[in-house]
Amino acid sequence: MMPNAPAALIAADWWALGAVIALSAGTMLILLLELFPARPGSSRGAIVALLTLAASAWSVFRVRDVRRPLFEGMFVHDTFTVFFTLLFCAVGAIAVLQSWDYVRRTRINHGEYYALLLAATLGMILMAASNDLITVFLGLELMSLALYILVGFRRGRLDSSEAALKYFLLGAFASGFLLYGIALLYGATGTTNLGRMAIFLSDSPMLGNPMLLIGALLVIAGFGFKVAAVPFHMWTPDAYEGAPTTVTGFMSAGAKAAGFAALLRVLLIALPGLAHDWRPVLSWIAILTMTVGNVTALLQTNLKRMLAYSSIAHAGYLLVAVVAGGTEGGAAALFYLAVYSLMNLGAFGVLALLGREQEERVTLADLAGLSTRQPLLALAMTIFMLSLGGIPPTAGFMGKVYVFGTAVNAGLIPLVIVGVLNSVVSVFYYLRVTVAMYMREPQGEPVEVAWAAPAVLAILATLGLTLWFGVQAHDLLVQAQRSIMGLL
Amino acid sequence: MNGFPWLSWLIFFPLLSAALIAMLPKASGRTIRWLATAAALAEMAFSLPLWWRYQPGQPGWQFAEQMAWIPSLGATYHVGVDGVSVLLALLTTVLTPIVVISAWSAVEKREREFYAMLLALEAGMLGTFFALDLLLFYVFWEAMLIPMYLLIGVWGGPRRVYAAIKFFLYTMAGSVLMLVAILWLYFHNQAVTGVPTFALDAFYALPLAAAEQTWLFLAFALAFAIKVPMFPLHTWLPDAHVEAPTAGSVILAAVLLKMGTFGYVRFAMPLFPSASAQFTPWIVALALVGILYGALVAMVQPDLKKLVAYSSVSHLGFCMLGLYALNPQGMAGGMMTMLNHGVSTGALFLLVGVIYERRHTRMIADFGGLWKPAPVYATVFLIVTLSSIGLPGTNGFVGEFLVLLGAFRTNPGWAIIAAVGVILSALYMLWMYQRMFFGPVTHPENEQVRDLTTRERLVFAPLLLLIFWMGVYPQPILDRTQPTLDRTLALVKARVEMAPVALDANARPPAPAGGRP
Amino acid sequence: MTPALFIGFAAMLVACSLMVILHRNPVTSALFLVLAFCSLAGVYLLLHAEFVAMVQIIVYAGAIMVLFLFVIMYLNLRRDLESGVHIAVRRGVGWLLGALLLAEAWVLFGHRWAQGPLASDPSLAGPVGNTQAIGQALYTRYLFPFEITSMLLLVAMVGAVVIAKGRGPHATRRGETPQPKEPA
Amino acid sequence: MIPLSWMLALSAVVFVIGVIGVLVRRNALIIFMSIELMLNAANLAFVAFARSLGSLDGQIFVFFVMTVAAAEVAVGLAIIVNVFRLKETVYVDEINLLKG
Amino acid sequence: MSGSMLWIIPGLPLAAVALNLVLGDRLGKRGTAWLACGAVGAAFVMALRAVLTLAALPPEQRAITETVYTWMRVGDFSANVAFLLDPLSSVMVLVVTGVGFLIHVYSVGYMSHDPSFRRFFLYLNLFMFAMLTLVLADNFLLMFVGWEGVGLSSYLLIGFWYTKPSAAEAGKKAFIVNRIGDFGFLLGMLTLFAWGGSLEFERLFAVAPHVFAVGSVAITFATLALFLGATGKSAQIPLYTWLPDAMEGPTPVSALIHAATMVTAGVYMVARCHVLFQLAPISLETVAIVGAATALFAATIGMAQNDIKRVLAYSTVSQLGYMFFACGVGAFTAGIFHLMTHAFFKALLFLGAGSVIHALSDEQDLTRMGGLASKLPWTHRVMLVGTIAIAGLPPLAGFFSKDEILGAAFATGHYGVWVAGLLGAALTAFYMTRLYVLCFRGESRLTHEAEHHLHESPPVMIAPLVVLAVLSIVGGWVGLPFQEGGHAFARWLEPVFAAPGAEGGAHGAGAHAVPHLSAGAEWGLILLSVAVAVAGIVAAFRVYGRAPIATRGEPLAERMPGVHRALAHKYWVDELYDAIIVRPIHALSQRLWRFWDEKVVDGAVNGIAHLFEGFSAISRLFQTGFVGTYALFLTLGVAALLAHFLRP
Repeated sequence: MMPNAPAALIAADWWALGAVIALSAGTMLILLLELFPARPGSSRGAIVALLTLAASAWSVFRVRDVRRPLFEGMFVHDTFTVFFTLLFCAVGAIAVLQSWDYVRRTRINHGEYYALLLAATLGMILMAASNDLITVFLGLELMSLALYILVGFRRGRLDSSEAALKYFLLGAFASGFLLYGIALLYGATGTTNLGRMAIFLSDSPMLGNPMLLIGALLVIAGFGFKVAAVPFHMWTPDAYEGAPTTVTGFMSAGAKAAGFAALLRVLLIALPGLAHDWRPVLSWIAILTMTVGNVTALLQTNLKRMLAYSSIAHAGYLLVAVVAGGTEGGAAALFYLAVYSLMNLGAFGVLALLGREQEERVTLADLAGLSTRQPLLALAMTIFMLSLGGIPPTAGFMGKVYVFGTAVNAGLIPLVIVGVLNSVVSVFYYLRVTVAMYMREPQGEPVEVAWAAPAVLAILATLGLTLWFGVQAHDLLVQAQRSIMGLL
Repeated sequence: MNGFPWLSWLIFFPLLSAALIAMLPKASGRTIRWLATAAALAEMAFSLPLWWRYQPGQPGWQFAEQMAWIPSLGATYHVGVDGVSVLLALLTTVLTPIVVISAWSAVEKREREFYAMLLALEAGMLGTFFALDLLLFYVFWEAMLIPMYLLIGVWGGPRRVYAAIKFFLYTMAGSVLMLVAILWLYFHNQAVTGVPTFALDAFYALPLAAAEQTWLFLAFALAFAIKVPMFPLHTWLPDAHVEAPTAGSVILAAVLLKMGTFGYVRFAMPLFPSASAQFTPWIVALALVGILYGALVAMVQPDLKKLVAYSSVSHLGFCMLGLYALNPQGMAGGMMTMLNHGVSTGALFLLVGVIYERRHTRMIADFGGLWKPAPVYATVFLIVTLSSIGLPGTNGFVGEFLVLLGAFRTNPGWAIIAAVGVILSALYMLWMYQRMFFGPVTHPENEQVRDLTTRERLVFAPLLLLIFWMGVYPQPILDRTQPTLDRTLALVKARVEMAPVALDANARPPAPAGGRP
Repeated sequence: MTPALFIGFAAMLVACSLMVILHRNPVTSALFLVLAFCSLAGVYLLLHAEFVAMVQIIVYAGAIMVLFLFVIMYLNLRRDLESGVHIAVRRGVGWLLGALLLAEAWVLFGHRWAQGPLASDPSLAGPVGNTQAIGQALYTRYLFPFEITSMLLLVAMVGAVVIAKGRGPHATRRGETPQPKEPA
Repeated sequence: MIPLSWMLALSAVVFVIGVIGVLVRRNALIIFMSIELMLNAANLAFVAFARSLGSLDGQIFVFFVMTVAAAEVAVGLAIIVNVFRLKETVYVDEINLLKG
Repeated sequence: MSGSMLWIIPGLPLAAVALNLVLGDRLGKRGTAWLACGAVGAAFVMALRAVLTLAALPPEQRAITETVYTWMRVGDFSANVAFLLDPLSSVMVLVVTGVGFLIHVYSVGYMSHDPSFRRFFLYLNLFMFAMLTLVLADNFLLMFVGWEGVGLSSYLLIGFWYTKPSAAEAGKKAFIVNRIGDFGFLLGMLTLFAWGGSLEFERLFAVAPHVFAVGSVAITFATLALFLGATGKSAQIPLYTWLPDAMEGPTPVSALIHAATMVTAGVYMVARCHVLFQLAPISLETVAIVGAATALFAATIGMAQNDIKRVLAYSTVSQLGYMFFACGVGAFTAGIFHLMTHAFFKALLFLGAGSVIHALSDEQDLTRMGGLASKLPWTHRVMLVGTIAIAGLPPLAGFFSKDEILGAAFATGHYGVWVAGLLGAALTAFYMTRLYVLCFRGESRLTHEAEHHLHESPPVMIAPLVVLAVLSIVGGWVGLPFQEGGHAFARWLEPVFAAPGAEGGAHGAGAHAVPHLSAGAEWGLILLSVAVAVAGIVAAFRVYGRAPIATRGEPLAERMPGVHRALAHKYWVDELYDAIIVRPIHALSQRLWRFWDEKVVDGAVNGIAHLFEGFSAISRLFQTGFVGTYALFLTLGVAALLAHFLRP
């Protein structure tokens, strides 16, 4: 086939590409600014990053309703993309706000930090927006590389570097599988474009083609690694624990969301035909993921690690929604992703505030008696924990209701029962945090709180939204439904 | 009937005042106490219309309010009361101020949070009673756990953390399955009627196959049975009661446990009539076991609070028995027993709290001969004790008798077994009373025990009043519950034919007085 | 004669790959990897993918492996001393697992093999792999991903610098000692 | 003419060898090399498919993969070097500060 | 008919209670005394007035019902707070208020030195309220209120001196045993309602013959259950054990509650339900047999007690037995008759004993008394009257009633019961004489300081004694035998006991159930019973009259030690109950709590928690921190996924 000339871009397309362009430009700008020495405490990187994120969000939001497949579907602008672009921009912005003071405190206040943050965001957006395995792969790699570095950003610290090493080695290993899977899919269908793949599969008699199946499985495994699904989850606790707290928050929310975005695109656009093949597989993975995540979290004393396992468990809940499939399942997944990102970022935001200078105070013991000295911070943390545990009136509850509801509707009762029982188990360790804060007296010198306006702003934002979506979830629900509609 | 949204106001006023108190800048304990008391009393005042303006005659929802909540799910903010919930709500609003006042001297640390929690808890409980939308109901039902959890965990006794977490997890473990059932109902209803809604009325009208009912019923019943608590799901109760601060124990016993029985009346029975009919023998069996078991175990408790806790197990067994007698007397009796238990056991916990404040022990063995130093206290305690063992003339009797009457008409055997519980209750209560108040003063510390203070007398006066009023002239209460219970009964009976029930256990010659309806 | 060539390259590829993972000395391993890449390039040629073959040689064998060797030298790693029970166990498990994977692949592909687009006789495929076509495609259809790769490389560059640059102003004289980890 | 199956078999074998390498070696660098082997196996598959499909996309993909690989190597080696600086080792089973 | 204002009769004592509570110590001893006695006295007057109104009516309509308000109404069930005055309840209400009043007056003197004088009268009035509610109730439920109310007040009064552990224990025992009885009462009520559809006496008795087949299971169960209640309240086998212990209470209490009024409630209830009992022959038989057995059994125990009050207590149990077997043989009139006379003389005896104890500064042991006749002349005289009266010598009250009962037993052919009754009569005469002799005859065996304080009781105590003595003498004359159509008392009660029987048909119930004997036979019986009584008295004199016990111990113990030990230990019944009921229940409860509840049930709950922690610990082991392990699991996962498709 002869390469045909690309269709010219109309104005809307430029707005649609605005995020990509802005983020790339922002990254480079920050790097360029690094050439000019700044005073140690400067936060120009943060400012530029914030502006970039705002700009990209705004430009995409302007054309939120148009649907444009660009570059032959290598970048598709639809409601789905818009939803995730906005989500990622929000996540990025919150992460920037949290980092603002944290990076100063921990002496990693280089412009590169923010540059990489933006690059990672760009990668996420690509994963969500691309309708072609090539760009999915590139976006994934872009995000991953940036994250590898961010995880190891406190290079003076062994735990940070070790985390980076593990994350990198396993990440590369996993992307090897992913790549091979893509290769097989390509071989089986003759294309890497999801849309064409679907078309091909829709009228091809041999869905049972082993290459197809293996390819699909390897791809699932590859994304499973990114979203930290059992048994591809084992990097998560170590990476989360070693990474700078703000980075942990960012990746726990963003990377997972991006992974699910890509997974949804692949499964719902390209491979709906194989549904009866990947449904059971995913159900088992979901059950394993929920159970292993929650059970392993029970005994954790380091909050970052505990939240890592909890994020694994939440991946499990999300997989339930994916298994439920269809618009409902997709919408539920989107809704839950948004909610999850908010509350998780919030929790990490609180953790990022704890401790003086370089020190990290993120164990249960460190939180002891927090409620007496910092009642409001403790209250915020409590609400995030309850939300993660799915207790009303918080967003987490609504998310669970919606996810499990769609699953019930899809007739996945056993899966749902496992899920709700898991959420009971999870409540145990979330409560342990409140126990520490409210019912224990601190041993040793009590933890200090490094108050900083931006971080507080971030916490307030996440807190407000967590509560608001818990009380009034309607708007977000509608958005999620509209977004998934754009996909199908 | 009246424009003003009483119920919403009742739900949100305590919430607001809780927020206010919590946000209060470092204020002295005095001001906080007074504020909390004022709020609670105001709340009680606001709740009075529920008594006056309620039309006893009609069974349907009253004071109903409805507005959109989550249109995309069809969930609405729909509240209202019927004869059952209105009384439980009043019980709540009446007890809260009492509890607040009683806590004045009991709570030293972090008073702001304490009173805020109490008021928030009140809001949660009222919401649970008022909600007519299952999602809304569930939200309140779960949200309620948080303040209670903190009350136990922060202001509780030595093993408070264990007790608090146990309470939370145990209750939640039961409720999540109910959530699944609710969701299933929701989608089933949507499939049948095409209307997405969580409205209770819609589900009442929803026809369900027997098999479906069985599972749904089990899910609901488990949640409520844990809350009641029914044997053998009761073990969270003693721990929670023993560790909770007095105020917590009172609310827990007086209102939270009623959530379970209320759930049966409001949801489990009318929603899944044939299933509940089918499971009647099991539930009654558990109720009977609970009655005897609770009584027997209570008898040997060395700790006052534990004793009262186990007696609760026994009393709530009576409630369940009455409800599942599935006839007017039984259900009315169950309802009365709920209220009685609320008043009497609440008072008992308050009394235990009083003596605990003075002596910092709850061990019966540490007391004895208390009548001499504290005659008033002893008298109040005696009256409450008598009401809790169901002496005629006190509230306890009315409930117990009606329960037994109803049970007997359904199946005499049940009533006979349950009546044994009546003997046992006298046994353990009076034994406890004797060991505490009679005989010589064995411990010198008890010589100087202070008698009830004026504040405490004010706390107990209304309770004693209720005890006698409900015992001597319960008709107004019965008149209010009657139509609602009849409707529930009708809903249950409507499709009971689908499954055999023990209703006709005693085939008796037609009584001239007409017998059962 | 192509099959003969193929078999030759394939055998060499497999052998070298095995040596990579078998040989004790990292340097040797690295060199074997270079060989492997070269033989792979040979296979590419057999598949009429000249451009890819060239790039394979230049980028992989040329750039990447040099980097590897450089690092190995820089860290002057002497030969691995891999022994001990758990190593052995891990070896066994590793190999078994590998075998398992192969077996599974074999079983899966064993039956109903050639299907879908692959049914078309490869020999009929038009002459692909001329560099010009690839170039055109890259700058037209694949323009977008191509641009993305630029970001990718930028990030990699920056990252490498950030992580590996000599003790920077901030990184130095700070507690190298790893934070004592809380007992889990 | 070489049947596609041979090619795929070859790529599968190389891929698995890479996997095994990752599993059995403890030297981070060698593990990394094994990963490179896996990527190359994938590339082989791509090219083979491209050949049999008579389409360019496969080879293009390979081109991108190589770019990615290069980037990965840069970052990866940097990380490894950094770890070596701190811990004086590249043996992954001497690096388990984070666990449990 | 509300003109009679029945509600005020129980209302007055209740008002007194309220006032007493409200005013508290502000009204001193004197005020308290006036309040309490005044209230009861007024109640007596009101009762008298009401009874006169009743008497004015023609016999057929002698029933005044008065509904105060609806207590509870649920579905087809409804119970009112309503009072009923008919000849039966009129007898009771007069006895209760009358005797009660006297005892109140007496107590003023008796308790004058007690610090908690006020509390005492508080309880006493509370009791009067409950008792009057019991006798005036027009339905079972209200009766049950009184029924448990008297139980409560007796609990309080027995445990009046609460610092004495024995007193508190006795109080509890009384309440619990009564509760067991109430259990029966409750079941009886439930059964009656389930079948009869109402708890109102009139309606229920009206429908009873129609809904219950004679001797049907339902009615038999109901009546037996009710009778269980009666045995509890009236201290019959098997539930009599609480009464002797109840003597821990102040003596007036024993007189009022445990002799004259409360304990007769059971008899009253049975009589009240005679319609039902007549529908259940088996139950009637049971009543008769249990009554007779108790009469004899208690009498024997009475012979060997040394505590003056315990002797009287057992005699009470025994006398109640007589009343029951009167009812059992269908002679309800006789039962009520004996109830009344017994109220007189037993109250007299108790109060007399009280006066003795009072005089001896709380000495109750007969072996440390003697020769008091001269020191306490009035007390001695009235006690003598009482003794004769209970021993059953004409023309004192006890004679007529007891004789009528025995006659009825004989006439209805219950010969076994009759013999037992006769024997019991002899024993009664014996132990009462023993008591009299040991107390008043012979030489003094008092301790010195007792001698020193010895004094006759004040007039406020003597006066009631005298009144009661007179009543014990003349009280029986309302029931002189040999009159056509029954004696005055019987005629008075006739509307109650005859009316339903007339229509009830089945059993030709009512007082007429007792066939009339020939005059000769009746004379014979009279002579026999008198002879028996005399024999008992003589025997007692022969045994105890002669030598002082101080020198040579209890004669009975010497003659037949085995028997004596058995009697002195009350046949070890308490020990038996303790062994087969109390202890097992306690052990069971302990086991339930310690093992079942804590280990099994709660163990399961915590077990689950620990199980999960175990899982957690295990799954953490996999998180080794080695990249190798992680990669391994990752690959394993992939392998597993592939394996998933290996199935053909």
